[in-house]
Amino acid sequence: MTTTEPRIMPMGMAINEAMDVAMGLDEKVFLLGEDIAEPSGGVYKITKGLSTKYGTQRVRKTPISEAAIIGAAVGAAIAGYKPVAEIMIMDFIGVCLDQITNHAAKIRYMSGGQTTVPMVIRTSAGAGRGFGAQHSELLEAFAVHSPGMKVAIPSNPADAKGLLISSIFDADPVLFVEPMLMYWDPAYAGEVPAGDHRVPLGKANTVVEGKDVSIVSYGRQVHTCKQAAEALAAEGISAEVIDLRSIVPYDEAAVMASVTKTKRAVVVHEAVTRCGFGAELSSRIHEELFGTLAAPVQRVGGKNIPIPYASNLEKAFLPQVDDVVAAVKRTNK
Amino acid sequence: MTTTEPRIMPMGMAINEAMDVAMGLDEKVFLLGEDIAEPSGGVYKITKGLSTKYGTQRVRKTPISEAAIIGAAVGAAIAGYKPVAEIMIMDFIGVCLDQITNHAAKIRYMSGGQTTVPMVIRTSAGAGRGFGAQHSELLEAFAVHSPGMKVAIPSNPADAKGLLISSIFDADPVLFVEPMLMYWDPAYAGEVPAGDHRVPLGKANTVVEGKDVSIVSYGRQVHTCKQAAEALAAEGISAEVIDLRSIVPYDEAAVMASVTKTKRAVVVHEAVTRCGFGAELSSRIHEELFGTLAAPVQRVGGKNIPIPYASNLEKAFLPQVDDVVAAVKRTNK
Amino acid sequence: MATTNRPDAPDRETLLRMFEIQQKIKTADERFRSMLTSGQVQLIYYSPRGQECISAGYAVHLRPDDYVVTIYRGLHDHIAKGVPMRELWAEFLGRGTGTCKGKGGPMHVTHPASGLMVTTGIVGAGIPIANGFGLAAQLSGTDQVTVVNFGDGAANIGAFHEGLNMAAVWKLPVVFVCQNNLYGEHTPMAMSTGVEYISERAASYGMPGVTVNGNDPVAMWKVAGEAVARARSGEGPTLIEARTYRFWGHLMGDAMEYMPKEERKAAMAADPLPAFRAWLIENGHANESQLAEIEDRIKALVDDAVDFATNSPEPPMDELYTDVYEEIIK
Amino acid sequence: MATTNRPDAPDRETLLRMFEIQQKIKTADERFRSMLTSGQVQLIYYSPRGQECISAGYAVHLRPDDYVVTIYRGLHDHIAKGVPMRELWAEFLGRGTGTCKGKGGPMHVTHPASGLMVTTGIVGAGIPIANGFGLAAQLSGTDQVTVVNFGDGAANIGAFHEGLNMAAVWKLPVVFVCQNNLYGEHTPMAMSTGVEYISERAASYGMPGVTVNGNDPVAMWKVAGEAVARARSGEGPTLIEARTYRFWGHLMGDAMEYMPKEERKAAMAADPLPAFRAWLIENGHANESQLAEIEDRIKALVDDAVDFATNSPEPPMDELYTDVYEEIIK
Ligand SMILES: Cc1ncc(C[n+]2csc(CCOP(=O)(O)OP(=O)(O)O)c2C)c(N)n1
Ligand SMILES: Cc1ncc(C[n+]2csc(CCOP(=O)(O)OP(=O)(O)O)c2C)c(N)n1
Ligand SMILES: [Mg+2]
Ligand SMILES: [Mg+2]
Repeated sequence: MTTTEPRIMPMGMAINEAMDVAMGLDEKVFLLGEDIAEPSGGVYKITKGLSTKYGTQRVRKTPISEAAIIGAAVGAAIAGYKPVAEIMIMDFIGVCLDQITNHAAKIRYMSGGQTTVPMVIRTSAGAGRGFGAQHSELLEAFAVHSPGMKVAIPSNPADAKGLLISSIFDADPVLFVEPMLMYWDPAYAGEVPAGDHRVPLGKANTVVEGKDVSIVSYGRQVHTCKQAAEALAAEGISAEVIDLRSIVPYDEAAVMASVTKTKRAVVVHEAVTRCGFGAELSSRIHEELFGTLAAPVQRVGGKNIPIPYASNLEKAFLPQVDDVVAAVKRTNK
Repeated sequence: MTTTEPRIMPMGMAINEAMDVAMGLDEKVFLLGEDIAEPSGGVYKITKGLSTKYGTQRVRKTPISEAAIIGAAVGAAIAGYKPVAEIMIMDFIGVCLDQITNHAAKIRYMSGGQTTVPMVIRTSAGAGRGFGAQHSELLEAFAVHSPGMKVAIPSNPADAKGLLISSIFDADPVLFVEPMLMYWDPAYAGEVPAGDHRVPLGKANTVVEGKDVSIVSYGRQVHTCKQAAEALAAEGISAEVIDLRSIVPYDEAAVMASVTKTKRAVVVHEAVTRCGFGAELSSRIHEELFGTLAAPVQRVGGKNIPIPYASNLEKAFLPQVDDVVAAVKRTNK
Repeated sequence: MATTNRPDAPDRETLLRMFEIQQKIKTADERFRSMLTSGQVQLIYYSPRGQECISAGYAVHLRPDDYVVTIYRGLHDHIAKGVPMRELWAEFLGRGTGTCKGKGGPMHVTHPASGLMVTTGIVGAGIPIANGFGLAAQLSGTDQVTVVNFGDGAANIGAFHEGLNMAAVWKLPVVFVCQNNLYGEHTPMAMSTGVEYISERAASYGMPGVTVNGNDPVAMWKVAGEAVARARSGEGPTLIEARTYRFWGHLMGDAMEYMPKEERKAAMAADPLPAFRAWLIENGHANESQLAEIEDRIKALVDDAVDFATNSPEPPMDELYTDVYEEIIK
Repeated sequence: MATTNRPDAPDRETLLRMFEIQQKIKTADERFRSMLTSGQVQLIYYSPRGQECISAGYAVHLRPDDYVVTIYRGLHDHIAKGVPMRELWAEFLGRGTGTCKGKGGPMHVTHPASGLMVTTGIVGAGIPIANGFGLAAQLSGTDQVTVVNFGDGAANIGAFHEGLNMAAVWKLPVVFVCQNNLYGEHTPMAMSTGVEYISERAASYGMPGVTVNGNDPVAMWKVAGEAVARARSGEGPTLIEARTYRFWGHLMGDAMEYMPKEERKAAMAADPLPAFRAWLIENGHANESQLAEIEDRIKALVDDAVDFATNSPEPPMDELYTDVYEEIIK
């Protein structure tokens, strides 16, 4: 056995590697999206090199036609391919939501299982970059509310790779949300297993163990929660932090086991709080564990406003470490 | 004072009357949508007669171009008009959601309040008609999750009229959801005040008073809840039924007051349960009244599936009286 | 245009196949309407009556492994592509024996075994999806062709534009068949469309476009044949605008106040199917008894399908949660 | 086309106004880029440098009460329509003194007082909204004109198609200005668009369409003048394709690997603004010192705006929940 250097890389590279691995494993995997081919390799460089390696038939630049992009992926998926369609920024799904919710999501059911739509929609998302109200939203709730869609949101490079490969080979359409701020920031880099590394959908990861409160999150906010857990530890509160990794399906058993143990829960995400996935999760926890809970489940999410441009307001929109700490304390009153 | 016959009419006629009144009151009100002009007066006859009365400039038939319909309404609203745009069936909002969530909803905020978008999007919705997966959905949660949008859903003809006139004259964009099964069914007909009858947004209506449990709903399901309340009364359970009438804004004070009294709550709607507005409501009630509640809030909603065509399955998708009764009983265990 | 030497007119066998397809559509349609009128069944029904020539005209050029995508007004396309009559009827009636186990219904008929891949209820949405089938064929290097059907009204929605442009840029093997029946629901085409012929829009994408009398079986056959051959040989997509008429308005129960009475009367008087029948006999392609034999056979086929469907049970309740995902997620 | 007797060339005053607008755009753009490069400010910035002629060419035909809609790459349109420099800079820098109190940012600059109604970050989305302004003018019986700007890439999205068709069918007073800079983000137009000239697409809607050299101020002025006059006189919309080039790629920081070096070099060498300046002098419309005076005045204007913006505070925190609805709803 040879020892190798740990493979530390940013999330953007891990996502690139996931597509590379999947394309190498299965000829039916192909990519389509705006600007994804060389020379640029995508506006965020996530598909860098892939069109050179696999050709422009399998790494296809498209017109700015999101409905046509998703539609082409739907048709090709039914015909036996495993398309990975990119919607450059999540806020743009409004122009193609029909193809996602009425078609990708429903076709298996409407056909009585005769046709399936094994495709992935990759999209980048997130505030904190000064992009304003139309380039910053997390809209995973739209897909969560659309039966037939699966939804994954990684919080670290290894999961990004493992979840994306699993999503590509999943039999159902998956909305794969990539927290844009994590793409190339070395602060979010991490070790990534080589080769065909898979992380199953629906399997949560307990990133911090604790006994006093369960903080349930996904995506970039997992880091906010970890920092909150550290701050709380300094005050003698032991928080458990659960990274859901995928929210449809989500690991309900892991959540309920943790909350059964801690009797307190806080759910955290970046999306607007009102009718976000946190509402669903909070409801489920109350429904299952009402008698066990020592306090109501607290939600921490984006404010119920369009995302402001000015950086002070944008920051106030986003869930902060202090907000999570405060929410935990509300469960301890 | 002369006595007059009570004005009993179906909801479709009340909605027609609302537009008639609003157009009569204010020249800036105009309608646009597919097939809404004479001779047909809309595929569901909701705009019958209006183009004859107000002309085809103010009652405008459009191409099948939902994004262009909503966009035109947005621009005209900013320019000082009060457009009422029709999206024939709610499931079609996927083709124009960008105009709703990224534009109608956000423009007031993005402009720092300089431009406002006082428009209404009327749309018909609901399962139970054998229309299948793409013509039956309630998707109000998309708008609830989009700050800047208001959302109203009437449960009876008088409210339909009163809420619609209020929505048309509201300063903000309102998604106005019309339960299609109630349009012309005499079973849902009711008395409707003449003239400029308004029902404010954000003011709930307690349709059945009770003391043992609060059933909170809106739209056609209010009737399901009333029937459930009757069935429960027969078993000695006194249920209060609250009709929210609008869900953004919603009458949180009324909900909390009722649940404070009854200590038990069930929230009911037709939309898919997962990440529906019921999740938000359930979370809010737990957050506010955890210590008061005798049992966890129960949700009754559409099943988490695309809407099936076969009538036995379609019926199983929909919340039934029995489901509400069972949910109430779960709060009494 | 396609370079192969293509015959100028369909041979006798093809003509009879076209007749048979049209007759099947007519017979099935009439039965649906009579059962609806008599209250034997209740369903939302978009009659394709008047448009049969179009489906027959393209379908005879297709192989079973070619793909068809269509819309809510799709019965003629379903039948033309060979969806079995029994399962088709059962699906329309929401029975567990339907093509989609009754879960899809008439607006979502799917039968991959016969190449009927998607029926959508969303105007225009099938167009981008058809590109996906075309792309799959192109990537696989097969010569499968995809035909996607839609109405004149659909030519004004964004998906039409995006889909045709993408197909042209990628030279996809797709035939876009705009079944122009002059109305979108209750609105005449001229009130909603900035151009007189939908086929003119093909130029916006650098794609050939052609308008054809969709009620003329031979003309339709010819135009469709050229487009299918173009697609099959890798030369790219074509937009066909087939002009026709819907005899029964938008959907059953439509009062049709918005259709001038004279216009409808004239269209029904020029019913293309009896005309085609007479033409076949006049031109010696078939005699009366041969056609009568086909008609009888089809009547029996539809009788059998109605029987099968009406005697089939609703889907079992445990179908509620299956087919949402591969695994059950509640 | 418009029936009024229109002059063939702009008069001296108009030429100088155009020069002034272009110079403002250039000066503001250069300052943004230098402040970004030096790290004085951090923001996402889409330079319009190279495209100034287009905005100047249509803006001089507009009244303050005419409407303009534009996109993320909108600085040139904002300035041309007369958005005040101070508030514009403050908005770009996210300050409370900005046009939108810093809540919108560069992608959403709005200033109704000068007729800059909507800036959108969603490709194509401004087109249907512009129709709404046109419709308002039509309904009110005013002769206000709406100009909506978008790129070549936007011509492939559904909203373009739906919007142009609706404008044509309703004869709306809207001028559609496609600023064709040959790229959509990193993709050359030819790779994404089935037609060589975007203006050809006008025929799909029965609308006049014209391609113009967007770098030629007089040509642009002429074409825009005709389109604005058509709109103003109730004759309906026009599609103008103005060919141009983005000197700085899609956004600041763009490595521009996808733009052939020679192509960009040639475009920058043919920079339309110095060429226009020289032309003005050669043709006796102005002398060197007059133009230098304008340039100095503009430099001072931009200096002042930078000063104002950088010294302005961020918006107060209580702006967080205002302007979501008329009333506060948390
Ligand atoms: C996106 C969308 N908008 C509106 C509708 C409602 N609708 C159903 S059919 C139809 C008319 C379509 O007309 P056309 O494309 O000409 O097809 P036809 O029905 O005439 O065959 C409309 C508006 C829909 N199904 N989808
Ligand atoms: C619907 C949508 N899709 C994708 C994007 C991302 N995007 C922003 S600008 C742009 C390119 C637009 O090109 P073009 O229309 O030519 O305008 P230009 O930037 O060249 O001025 C793209 C793809 C977006 N903003 N909106
Ligand atoms: Mg039609
Ligand atoms: Mg461009």
